[in-house]
Amino acid sequence: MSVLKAAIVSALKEDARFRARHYPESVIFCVVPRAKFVEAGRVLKKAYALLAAEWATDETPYVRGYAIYACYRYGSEYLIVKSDIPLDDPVFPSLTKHFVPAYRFERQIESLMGLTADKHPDARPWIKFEDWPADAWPLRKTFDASKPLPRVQGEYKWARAEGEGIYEIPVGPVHAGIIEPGHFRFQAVGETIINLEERLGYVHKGIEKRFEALSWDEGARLAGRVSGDATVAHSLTYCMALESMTACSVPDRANWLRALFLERERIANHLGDIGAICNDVAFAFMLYQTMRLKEMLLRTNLRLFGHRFIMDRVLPGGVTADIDSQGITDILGELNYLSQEFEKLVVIIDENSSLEDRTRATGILDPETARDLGVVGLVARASGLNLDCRIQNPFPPYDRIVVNVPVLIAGDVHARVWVRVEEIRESIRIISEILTTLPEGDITTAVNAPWHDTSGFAAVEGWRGEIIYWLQAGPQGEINRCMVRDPSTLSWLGLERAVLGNIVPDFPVCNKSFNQSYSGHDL
Amino acid sequence: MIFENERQENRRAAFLYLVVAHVGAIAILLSFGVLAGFATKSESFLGYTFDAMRTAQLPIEWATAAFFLSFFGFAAKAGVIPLHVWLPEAHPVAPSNVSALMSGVMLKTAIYGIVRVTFDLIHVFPVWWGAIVLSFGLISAVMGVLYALMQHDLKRLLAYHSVENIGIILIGIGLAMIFKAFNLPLLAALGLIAGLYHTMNHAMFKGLLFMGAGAVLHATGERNMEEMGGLIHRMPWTAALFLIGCVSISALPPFNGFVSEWLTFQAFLLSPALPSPLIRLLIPLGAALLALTGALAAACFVKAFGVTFLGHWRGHHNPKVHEVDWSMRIGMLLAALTCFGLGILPSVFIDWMDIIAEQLIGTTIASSAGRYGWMWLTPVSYERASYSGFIVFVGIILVLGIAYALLHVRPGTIRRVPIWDCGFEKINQRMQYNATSFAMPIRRIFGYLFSIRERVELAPQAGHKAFPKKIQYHLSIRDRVWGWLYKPVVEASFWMSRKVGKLQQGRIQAYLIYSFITIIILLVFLR
Amino acid sequence: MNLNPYIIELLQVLTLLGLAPAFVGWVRMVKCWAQGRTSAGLFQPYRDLAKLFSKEVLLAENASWIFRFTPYLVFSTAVLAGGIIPILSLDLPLASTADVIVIVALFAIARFFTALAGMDIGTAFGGMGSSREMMIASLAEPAMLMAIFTVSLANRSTSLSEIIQVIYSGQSVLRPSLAFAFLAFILIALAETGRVPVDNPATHLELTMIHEAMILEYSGRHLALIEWAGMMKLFLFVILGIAAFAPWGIAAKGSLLGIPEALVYMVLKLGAVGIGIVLIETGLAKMRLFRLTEFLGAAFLLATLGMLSFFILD
Amino acid sequence: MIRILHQIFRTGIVTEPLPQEISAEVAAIGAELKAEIWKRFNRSLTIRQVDAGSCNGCELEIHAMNNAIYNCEKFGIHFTASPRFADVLLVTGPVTHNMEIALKRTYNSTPSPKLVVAVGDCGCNGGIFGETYASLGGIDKVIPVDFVIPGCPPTPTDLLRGLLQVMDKMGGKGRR
Repeated sequence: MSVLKAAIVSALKEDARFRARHYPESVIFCVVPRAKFVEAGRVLKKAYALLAAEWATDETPYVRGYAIYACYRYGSEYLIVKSDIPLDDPVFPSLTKHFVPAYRFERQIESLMGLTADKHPDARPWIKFEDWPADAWPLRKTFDASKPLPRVQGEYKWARAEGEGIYEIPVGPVHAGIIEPGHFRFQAVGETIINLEERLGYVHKGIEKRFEALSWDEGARLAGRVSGDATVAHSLTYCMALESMTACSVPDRANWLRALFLERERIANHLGDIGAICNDVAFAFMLYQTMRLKEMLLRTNLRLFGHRFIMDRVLPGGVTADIDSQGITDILGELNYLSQEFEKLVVIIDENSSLEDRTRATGILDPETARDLGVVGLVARASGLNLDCRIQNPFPPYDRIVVNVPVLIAGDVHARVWVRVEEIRESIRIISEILTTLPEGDITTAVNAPWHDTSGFAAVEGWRGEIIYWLQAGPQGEINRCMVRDPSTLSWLGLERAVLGNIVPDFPVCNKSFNQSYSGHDL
Repeated sequence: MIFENERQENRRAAFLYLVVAHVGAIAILLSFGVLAGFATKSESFLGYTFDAMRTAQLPIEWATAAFFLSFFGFAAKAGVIPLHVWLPEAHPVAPSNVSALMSGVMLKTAIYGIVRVTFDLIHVFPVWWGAIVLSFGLISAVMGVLYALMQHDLKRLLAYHSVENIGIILIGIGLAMIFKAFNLPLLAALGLIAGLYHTMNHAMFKGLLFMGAGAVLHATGERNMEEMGGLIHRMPWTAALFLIGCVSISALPPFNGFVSEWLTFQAFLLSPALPSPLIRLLIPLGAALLALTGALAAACFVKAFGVTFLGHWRGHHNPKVHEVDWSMRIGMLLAALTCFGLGILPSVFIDWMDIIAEQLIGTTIASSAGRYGWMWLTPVSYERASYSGFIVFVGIILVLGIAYALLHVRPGTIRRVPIWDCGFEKINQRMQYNATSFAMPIRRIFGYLFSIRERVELAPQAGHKAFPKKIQYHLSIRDRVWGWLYKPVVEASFWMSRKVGKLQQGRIQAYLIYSFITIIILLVFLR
Repeated sequence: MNLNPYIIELLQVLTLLGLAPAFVGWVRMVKCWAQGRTSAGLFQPYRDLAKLFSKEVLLAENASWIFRFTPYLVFSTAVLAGGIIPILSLDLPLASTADVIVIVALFAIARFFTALAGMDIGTAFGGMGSSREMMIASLAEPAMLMAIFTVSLANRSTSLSEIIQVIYSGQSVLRPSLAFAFLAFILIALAETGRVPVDNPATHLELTMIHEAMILEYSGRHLALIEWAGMMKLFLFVILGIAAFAPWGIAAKGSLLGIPEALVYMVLKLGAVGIGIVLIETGLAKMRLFRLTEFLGAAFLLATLGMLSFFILD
Repeated sequence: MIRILHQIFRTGIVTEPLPQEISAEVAAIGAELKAEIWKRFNRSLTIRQVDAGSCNGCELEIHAMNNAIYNCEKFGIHFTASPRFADVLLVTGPVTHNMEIALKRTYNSTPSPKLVVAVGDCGCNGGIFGETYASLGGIDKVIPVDFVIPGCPPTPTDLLRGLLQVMDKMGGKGRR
């Protein structure tokens, strides 16, 4: 029996009911009474589990009221705890005391689903801005999403530093570069950052609500646009969650192609990031070099798979782009060139002391804080946390590929650059492996509509980190709820901590080294 | 000084001022005593007249004693570091017109005293006196401006700038002393004129600035710059005139501060001829520190003007601010005009001042300085260096006018819009730079000269420091001189008085023993 | 009356106004090549300026006269400095108006007012830029003066024309102090003109900007004037360095015919300096803000060392 | 440094000429621009990019437009930090409810003459995000749009071509 399940069973005894109709079956699903929700969290915390996601559903179509879910992760195990919440008392107990990342999850649940987090220390809405009507809870079934929202008067209470010489820097939402919108509020004295408070939600497009109005197939397209730079990973996760619900067995070739797309996306983004980080410290030479290599990859994508970001090429049941032997030769040749060029650039990065001076000891997220905040993906791996779904929760074809992810302990910008460097090397190797062992066969298969009241879960390692989708089918087999958890949701928290004590002009490079998605967070 | 004596700090400042003034006065009197004593040899005492003292033939030890006593005394009055502590305490609490007067006249009497004692009464002295004066000048200049940068009380800031300016004046005088001791009268005259010119400049622009500060204080009831801002819109006259003061004191052409700084630099640059190796080390260092002072002063006055007059109102309360009345404006206007006049017509004023140089050193520089007419200032020769504040001024105005005219041939539209705020509409007064923040980079660079304590306290919100509800920031900056020099003295005197208190046991025997011991000691040493 | 000097003076100012954008265009061009791409050409800065002059001016609601006055002042100080620094010829009627100290002070006025303009609107960015600029200036300006002093001491004058004349007449010898001063000058020139590794003229990040943070609120002709003045400042610093350390080729006094030759020399030197700037900017990342202390401190130390070695060795 | 120089010379100039075939035609929404003043904008176009709610796919391609291969700088197009410096607002969308005010303020902070170019399918009509409580749809719902460059996301070639057509429409004929 798995560690987490054992912990739950021994602590909650009969209160925990393990339920079927949740897929894949490797993910443990248990229902506990609302009063025991926090107790379950406490027990799991003692078992060293991390909170991966927390969300709420409106299950009124099933005449069940609301429900609160928490997904925990420990090693290769996922465990989801659910508690039902009656319609007339929309309150759930807060996990914030035990799990820091619950802080924002719960504010978001409160803002968008209208369930009150009991004992949550911060009642301010999240994503829902102060000018929304207080009773606008878009994720509730009773909410009419097609009408624009009216604006009301309201005020957001910022954390405020007091003392002599404190001033505030409001940055954004319209940032100076070509970046997504978000607001950062610094409390600073001169150049020293005393506190940073993020205020996101500017690109809230109502994606989770939008899913409920779309068919399952259209959902894959929307998932591909949750965060454009991770389009493959998002649509892949969506598809995997859906496929697990419908017991669809994806052809093996499709799995391998999906991995190919995923790794190409990873290389392209990491290349861009390395260049952009260097550019933020005015080492523009590197930006143009890495962007040249990135462009090469994107053009090959366009030529072979029909889209520069391979958008909409991963659909439920398989993929829609195949590769022939010529294409394989092309990619292998390209990788060879890429690898050579990249290694030359790595040497330059490594030897440039002025660059190293800027990146070392800048924006440190120490391992302890990183674990507390539950950051994921490359941010976690730069801070000593060995988290990677490709290894810990290997979905096909990673169960047949050896993945060596780099883990560094320093947690500074330099470490985050270096994790990217190592990941590019590793991805180049993985792609070669994929292309040499690519099995023959179909690339797509039919997907049935899911049964009503089933739910599916998938976690995929995108280039930023673990992406989680959780799907629930409605009574008519439609999408009742689609929970999207981009890695940004967790890792944004890390940025607030990492910049403390740094100076204001170092913030951009810290931010770029995290490079979290605003769109993926705001949804 | 004890004008608004209901407040504790006023009384403390007044007390401090009294102590320093008294100690200084005693030192000066002692110095005059030495001088007069040697002048007349007690049999035909002529009194404490300068004529008498001038004739004194002092042995070098006594001359040194007399010089340093008077230098100490006058330095205490002028606020030379480390005797400056009373100055920033006294100025802010004094009424502004008194402050203006204090910096205009009282500090200048001290300079007069130093010049008088050195050049006139003693008139023959070794090089190292000059080096000492120069060193004190340099320390005062740099430390003064650095301390000023840390202030956010407008009048305190100006008071620390007096320390800086006294330093600059002493640099000129010190140079003059060095040159005189090396028997280079022309250069000595240049140094002296530079110092005296700066004395005059300082009286003008510091008077102007104190009047401006007074006007601001009058209008807003605030001395703390962190509570001000945007006054340029409500006090346009004061702002413009205060700006002239700022530009002048920051040594920017075409105003007067630049002229004296330029002359001092020229004096520095003419010193490679000096034969002493020590001086050869001191001179480049001195030039470097003077340059640093000028640049820091500019930073300080960008801060002072920028925080006080520009941006938005920062204060919590919102007083009805209005422009000051005409009498105050005229006062400032006159000072500003003088600053301007001193800036663009230096050769005219130097001509007037030359009599001092002639009397004290025996040479004038006016003939060379004004050789090419009133527009040009050529302290030594045309080839070495020349400056025309007038042409610089006219040139700037001319180009500015032409550019303006050319650009306004076509009617261009100007649209008033909200501040660009990154699209975030809820901007408040906290979202602008303030004085403490402005000085922070410099505070960090020169932090080792101060004792700075910074502390951040977080009141956690979710039981985790990631989500602070309240953050409290504390910053304290202390004058190190206080800790190094005065605190030990204060503590020692307290210790002494406690000990002495113990001696006072009220028993007659004890007192008899004390007097007995005293008499024995006196007998032993004074046989 | 000999009109030649006045013609030369006029030529100088026109050269400054005309060539400064081209020099910036050249630097950008070389930089583009170093980044593996084609450039917009030498004349792109002219196009940008021309466009800005025809655009509407937006003023923040609380902008005071200082904000509007500053662009003109900054522009005119740059032009005036151009009339004093020998660009083409030594025959300048304005040359004796101001010596190097005054030129440094002229740049200081421009900076003083730019910093004030940055604080005028009352945004966090403007003040931040002003604070950083004044911090850098307070370290760079003394170093600049010291470097200049060393040159003046070596040539016994603070007037640039005189310095060049002394160098021309062969009285000047190569001294170790001049080497120190030259090194210091390079560091300072990078700082004063806002180039990498001190500031990044191409950055888009308002939190890291120094010079641009102060002028974020400018638009239209105001912005054009400030940009143009910035280009002239870069140009003048290069010319100043050339005049103080390598003036060869400049037209001597009384020679109108030497001007074309001087122009050719100047263009060649500028071309070389442009390449040098690009090499530095390509090879280095921008320094962390408080590393600048060490950078400028090194410049200050070098310059003081230069002056010290002059006093001690010569 | 030697390595950097070596890399520079090995790389050479990689900028490519813009392909002549037009895959996406820029659609003009506003009136024809014939004013004399626009001629000055030929070969000098300063762009302020505003993300009004995109998925960041369009941003990636706008970034790519800056790379050495497309090199929009060659045409005098460059991106700027402050809308005060800008001639063109390059807006990606859909406009979200939360970004509406910020977008309007940016528009208001841009000196005229100015143009608004909407980028991407979402910028044209809201795309897959549609018009909901949170997404207001196309950019023209909030500020007047002069041109749109469709695509999901439009490729850098489309973007560049679109911007060059915008320059053409504004007046003089520039060199390609």
